[in-house]
Amino acid sequence: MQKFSAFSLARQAMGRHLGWRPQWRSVVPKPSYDIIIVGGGGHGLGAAYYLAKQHGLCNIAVVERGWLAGGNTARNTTIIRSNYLFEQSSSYYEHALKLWEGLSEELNYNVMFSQRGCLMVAHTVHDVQVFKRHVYANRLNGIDNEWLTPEETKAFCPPLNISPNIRYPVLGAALQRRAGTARHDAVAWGFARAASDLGVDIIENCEVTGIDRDPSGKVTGVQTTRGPIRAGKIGVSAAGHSSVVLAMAGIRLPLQVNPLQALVSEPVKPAFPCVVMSNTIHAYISQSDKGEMVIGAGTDSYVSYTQRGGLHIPAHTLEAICELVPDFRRLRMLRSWGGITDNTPDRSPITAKTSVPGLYVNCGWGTGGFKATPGAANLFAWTIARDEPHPINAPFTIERFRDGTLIDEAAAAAVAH
Amino acid sequence: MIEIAEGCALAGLPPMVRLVLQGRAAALEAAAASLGLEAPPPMLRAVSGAGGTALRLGPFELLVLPASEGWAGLDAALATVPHSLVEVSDRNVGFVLEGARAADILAGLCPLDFALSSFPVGMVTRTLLDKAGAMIWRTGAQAFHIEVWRSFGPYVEGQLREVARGISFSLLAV
Amino acid sequence: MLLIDCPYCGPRAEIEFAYGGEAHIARPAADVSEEEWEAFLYLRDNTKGVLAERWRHAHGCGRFFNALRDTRTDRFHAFYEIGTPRPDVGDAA
Amino acid sequence: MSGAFRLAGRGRIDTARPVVFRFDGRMVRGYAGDTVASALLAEGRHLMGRSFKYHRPRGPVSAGSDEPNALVGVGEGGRYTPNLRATQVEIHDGMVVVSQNRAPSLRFDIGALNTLAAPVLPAGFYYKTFMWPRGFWDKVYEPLIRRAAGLGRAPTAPDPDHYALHYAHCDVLVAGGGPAGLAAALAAGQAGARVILCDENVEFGGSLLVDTHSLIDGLPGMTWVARIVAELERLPNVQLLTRCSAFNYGPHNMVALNQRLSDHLAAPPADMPRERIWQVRARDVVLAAGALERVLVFEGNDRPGIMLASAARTYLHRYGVACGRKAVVVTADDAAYRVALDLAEAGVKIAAIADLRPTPGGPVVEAVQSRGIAVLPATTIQRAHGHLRVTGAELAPIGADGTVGRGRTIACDLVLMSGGFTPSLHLHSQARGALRFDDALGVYVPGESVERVRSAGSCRGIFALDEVLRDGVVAGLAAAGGETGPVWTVTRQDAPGAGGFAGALPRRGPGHLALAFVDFQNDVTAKDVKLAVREGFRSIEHVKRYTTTGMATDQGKGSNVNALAIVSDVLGRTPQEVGLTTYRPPYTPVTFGAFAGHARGDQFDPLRLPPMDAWARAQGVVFEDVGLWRRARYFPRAGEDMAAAVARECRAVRGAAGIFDASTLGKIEVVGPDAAEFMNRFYVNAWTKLSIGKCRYGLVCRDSGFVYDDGVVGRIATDRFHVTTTTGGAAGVLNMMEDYLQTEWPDLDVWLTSITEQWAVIALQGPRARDILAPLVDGLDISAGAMPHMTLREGSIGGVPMRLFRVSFTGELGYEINVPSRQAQAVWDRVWQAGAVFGLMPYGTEAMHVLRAEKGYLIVGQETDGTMTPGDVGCGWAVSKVKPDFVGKRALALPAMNAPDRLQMVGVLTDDPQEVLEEGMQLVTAAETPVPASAEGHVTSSYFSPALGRSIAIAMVKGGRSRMGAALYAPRLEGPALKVTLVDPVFYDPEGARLND
Repeated sequence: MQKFSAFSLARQAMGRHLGWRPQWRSVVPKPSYDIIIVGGGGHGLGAAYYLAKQHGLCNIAVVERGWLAGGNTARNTTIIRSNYLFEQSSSYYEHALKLWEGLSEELNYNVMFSQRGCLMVAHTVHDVQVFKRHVYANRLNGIDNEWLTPEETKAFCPPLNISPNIRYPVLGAALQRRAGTARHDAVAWGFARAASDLGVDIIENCEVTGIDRDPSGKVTGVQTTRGPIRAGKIGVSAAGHSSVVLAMAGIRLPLQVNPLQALVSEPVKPAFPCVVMSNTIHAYISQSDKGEMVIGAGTDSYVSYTQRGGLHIPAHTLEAICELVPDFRRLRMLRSWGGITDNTPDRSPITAKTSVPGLYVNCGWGTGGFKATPGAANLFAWTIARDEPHPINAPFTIERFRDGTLIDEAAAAAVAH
Repeated sequence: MIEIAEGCALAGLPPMVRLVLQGRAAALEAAAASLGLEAPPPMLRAVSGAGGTALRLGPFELLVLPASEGWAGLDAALATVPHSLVEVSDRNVGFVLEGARAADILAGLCPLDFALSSFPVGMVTRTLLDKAGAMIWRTGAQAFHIEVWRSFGPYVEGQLREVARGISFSLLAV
Repeated sequence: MLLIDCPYCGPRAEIEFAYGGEAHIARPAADVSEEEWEAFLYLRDNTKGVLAERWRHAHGCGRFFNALRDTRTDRFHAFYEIGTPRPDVGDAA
Repeated sequence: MSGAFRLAGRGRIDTARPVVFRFDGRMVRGYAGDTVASALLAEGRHLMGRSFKYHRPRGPVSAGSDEPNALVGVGEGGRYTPNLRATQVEIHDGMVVVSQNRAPSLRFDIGALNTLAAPVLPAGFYYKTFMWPRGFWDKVYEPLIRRAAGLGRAPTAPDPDHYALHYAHCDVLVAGGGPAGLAAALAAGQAGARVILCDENVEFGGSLLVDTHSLIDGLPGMTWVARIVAELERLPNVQLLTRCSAFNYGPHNMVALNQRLSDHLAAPPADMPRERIWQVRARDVVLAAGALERVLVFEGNDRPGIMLASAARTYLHRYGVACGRKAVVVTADDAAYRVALDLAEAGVKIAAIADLRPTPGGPVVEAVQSRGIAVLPATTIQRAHGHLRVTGAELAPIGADGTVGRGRTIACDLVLMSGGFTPSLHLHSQARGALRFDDALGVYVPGESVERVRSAGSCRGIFALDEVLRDGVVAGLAAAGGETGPVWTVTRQDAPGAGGFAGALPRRGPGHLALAFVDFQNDVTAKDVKLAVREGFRSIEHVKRYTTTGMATDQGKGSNVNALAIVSDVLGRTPQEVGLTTYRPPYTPVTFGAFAGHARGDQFDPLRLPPMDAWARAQGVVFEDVGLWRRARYFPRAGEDMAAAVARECRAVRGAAGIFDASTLGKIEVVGPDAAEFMNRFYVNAWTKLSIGKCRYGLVCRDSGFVYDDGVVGRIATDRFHVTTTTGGAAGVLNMMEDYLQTEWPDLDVWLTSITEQWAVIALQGPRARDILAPLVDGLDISAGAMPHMTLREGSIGGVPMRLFRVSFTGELGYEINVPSRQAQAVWDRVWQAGAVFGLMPYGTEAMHVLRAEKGYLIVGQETDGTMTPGDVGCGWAVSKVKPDFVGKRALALPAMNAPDRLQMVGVLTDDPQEVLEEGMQLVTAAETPVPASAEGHVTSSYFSPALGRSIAIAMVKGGRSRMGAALYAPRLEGPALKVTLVDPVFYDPEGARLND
């Protein structure tokens, strides 16, 4: 692997940058692999990397129907945090956050993980109760999270409007200082480059059309638009297309896909120092390295694979942004887009074995998959390599919907009185 | 009436008796008869008879505005038919919006097509006025009877005024 | 914003409606197996293609109804009342 | 005439109306109708901005919304707006304009040093460095990168303007008011369709605004436009919108337009919205978006003074501005020849026309040659000279084998380039229309779409004016369902340009140090694109992301096709194989505030006020938001803080009586012969045996088995129940009831009506409640014997109809007086007056919470979090064991739902009675618990109880009910953990004697 550094950049500059080689090998699929990962997003590429790096399993292919990281990896708002309420969730996301903290060095690829801090703003007495519970629960779990008064909130993020006379005044905020953002593409490319270097074959424009199984039911390979490929194990990390792929093995999942939209403003000079989330008024905002305000909108209500939704959804988000940060009212939407989120009924993911031997699935990340990327990849690799889950992802089974052991983060934040 | 835009006035409606009648066809027919109507109004239409006005808001639902304070006659007419009759006189507050720009103002808050050909006089429906559920009943080419739940009244009035404020600054001919 | 043709009120903007998820999922009796209960409550086809789904005209007539929509294009192919069978529209895109 | 480069008698500006504005502090004179760019160009000034990465000096390359370079900040204070295109900003008196992304000044920008470092800053350099030493990224590198990035500064004051929204409906929406759009709109309008025609420009006409050559029906272009616009204005079924961009094509033909109303006015009327978003639902859409001229990619192509040929033509004919004195034209298309002729006729010297094509020919070429202008076939531009302004162009011959020979430099102050025209496919692509590569034209054109949309004119690759007009009519008729449309005759039109060029121009030598820009604003060069491909980024989407080409504020309008051509060239694949990146809305940037529209300030969300809100406000109440409702939280007296006020309110309720506005509770009337059966199926409780006039606490689960809502239910009649829900759960419960009723149990004869706002609820609670109320109710015996706890009576109070519930959420003797909302305040006043002698006090939600916690009553949403069963919260008793089914029954039978270590609701007492736990605190087994640790449970409610004179708390604890008396610890954020003891959650009057008093 060509080492990336300021030195190598300078040396290549003298060679007019003609010496750079492809960051990952372009390959023709082999007839057979030990493991096939379906889905070349951050999670899938990362799983391949960790299988090779930590489990010594290098005879692996990652197959991707389009271009690498062209799905939700390319379409999210890059927020990274681990301050989830339930211990199972926060352990999972904290596992990811710790990996994020060393990822650039690990991959020799600057993923621009920026620990700018994430404020979860409270607007009601109920919000305060819920977020304080988060603070206490996270602290017990060894995860940083602290409570800020409105004035402290304003000091941490000066553009916020904390006037007590607005429709939803800011009553305080929970702050996770280690939270932040990263460059989404870089994560996937970094994993792809490092995995490729360890011998993983990365195959783009290769859509899985069938899953082959032997008479005992065990998987034996996949059919693809580039021909059949044999494999002893198949790990599906296909995000919005998880249901489609798993259906090929006769498995129905507790999933519903919804469009999720996001947008950026035109770039401006640094004006917003952290990530701010408001669940009550549905606003999520941070500023990218380029200077764009990156804003997450809500999900459209219906099942759709179109990667677009209604304009009223981002419009509603911008109403909230304009109230929370009134100085930004004259900023302009530059670009908006939609992704396909795969949502479970309890809004927690599945990283698990399936009922089909040799078939594993990592899905159901809904609107929160990016932050988990290295953690999910790492634990999915463990699950595939050992044919059993790591203790951290052990609760995130498919079976929890049968036995009722849900991990319901969404309901935990619900409002009622 | 308060003029909220040039040629457009808004006023709150006085209290009135409002009844929600729900039931299958027989109940709606019995109610219609007691109001002096030949039949229940078709979907999304309001029809008045001697006993009051029936507004067909759903396939199994009428909003009844009796002509008089009491509704014993209606009760009696429905006695043998399964139904639900519930008084909601105070649940709603009503507005009347009138004038050349009335439809344009509503179109600032509501995704319905208020062209007379699409939303004729006598049509009534529940819909949204921005973030508030509302019932809109066209009582004239340039007149609308609007109802919202009581607590949404100030909000809806505020939104109508806000839209009216800017409505004259462009042509909205179509 | 989708345009949804309520069988009772005609075409209306999506914001008047509440989504109701996949249609034709019958609620089983309380003595079914855990597997059947899980299937009813949580497992979904999540169809990429023509999906039968439920909508409620929440800010309109209030009625639930079914629709066939192609989730690849968001194009609707049919609207029909609850309790009536799914119309056959093939796998039209 | 002001401006040395202004040409008298030309342009569509109003020279009778001079306008003065400021640019970077300096006064600039222009005329009404000028843009910032045209006014500055009239002064001979091209330098207007700095690029994103290298801070290169830049001038306008276009004259419209596709401008990547000339971005400026406009306005002051709350009206300051960054990143506006100088080519679109209409000037008015007093306007303040500043250049961006430069320090200290536009002419001398220290950031331009980045250009020197360009060799080590290729595409994606930041992925490869800034990783050492670890920790420097956050603190050193990233802040530096961020400061260098961004364009204009962000606004720092709230925007005083307001914005509007309008929903519109039409048969035919025509997007684009050039010749094709005008023709389509007229054809559709005359066919009787409801038509909306919009155009982003100040006036209709499109390319005809600058075409002074062609004649339509013998009329010059603009005369024809005026005639057509007048005809359209006469049609009552046609809506015309200028300064209005179609920017978003949503599902089912919902197209959003952004209309700019006030920015061009020096003193707009106070009530005029700045912008209005039109949400147009169109049965059919005609896209007449036109085509954009392509830039050419050569060394130094970004120097100020280098622009699109069509832009120079626009500045000449719309603004009467010559963009230079001496121009060199570089083209691969015939259109630039007409521009050269127009400029020459206006007195601009055309030094040479370099044509990339080997054998340019045709009437317009001959016309140029006959004017004595040098036409150099098979000639490229090797590089442009100059720094803050182009000073010369090195033109070089292209040999038959494609190699470039030695060239010569021609001095000039203007270089015009034309790579041919790219159809604007943005809206078609947003409509999920397929794109098809047209080999003959060398560009993508629209294919099929699932929407009812058709393109007309140059946006689908039709360029000859007569064909464009015919195409517009055909599209308009097809959209409107019309049969015959207008016919026009075009004379003197130029033949559509043949040729065109995409990609990097041929050059002599490798040009390793040459900077030839593909994406101007983001400083992406041809080399960057090639580097990306070399590094394995073979998908066009990867190239876009790795190099950031096409991601600037012009969204690649000028750059995408060139990037595509370079990638296709390097990979040896056809453009069709490479494909295009996705077009993402909006077409041009749209103001956040415009999306927010009317939802602003107090009107952002409905504020629902309960019936006694005004009374409470007069008492100096402190409110809290609960959902959309504003509720009274507590009523402080002078000098009281919340704790003191709440303690006083609680003591009043326990000692005398309190009055509380409980109207926000959800209420549903369940009526019909099958009402009881419905209740049985929906609630976990049994209802059949509840007799008329009795009440029962009801609990709702979802079919997942988890508690969803609760409330008291009263039976008014055999077939009529008065159901209450929580405030926040009202809408959800009704929706869930309708869901089961309509889709699972449609056979039941029962109907649901929301009566939340029909009935106001006055809660009167406390030992003196009956004493206060008894004299007020009309002929109703409310004595303990006649009306015991959990009963209801219909009657009247002072003549006002009433449903009186004897229920209690405080543990005291209590009533909830339901009266019609409109008369609630009058009833409240009577109760208030009657209560004065008994010490009646108003109380708010905070005291209500304390009082109910003293009694161990749960609040759904506080004790429960969506994962609690009835048993978990101590309500297992409510769940019917005999009903064959109810919502939640099957799930409640799952083993996990009955596990002994589930979280269970318990009471918690601190060792120190004065110590009040914080809600949300976690509970653990040891005083010193190293993290990370698992919790045994958590505190859900915690208060100081005035009745008990000590703190109390409710918690959810694993297996809590079997751990009564056990000690646990609540770790604090600072300091040692607090020891607590688990107790029964009913702290006060456990026998319920006071309730039944």
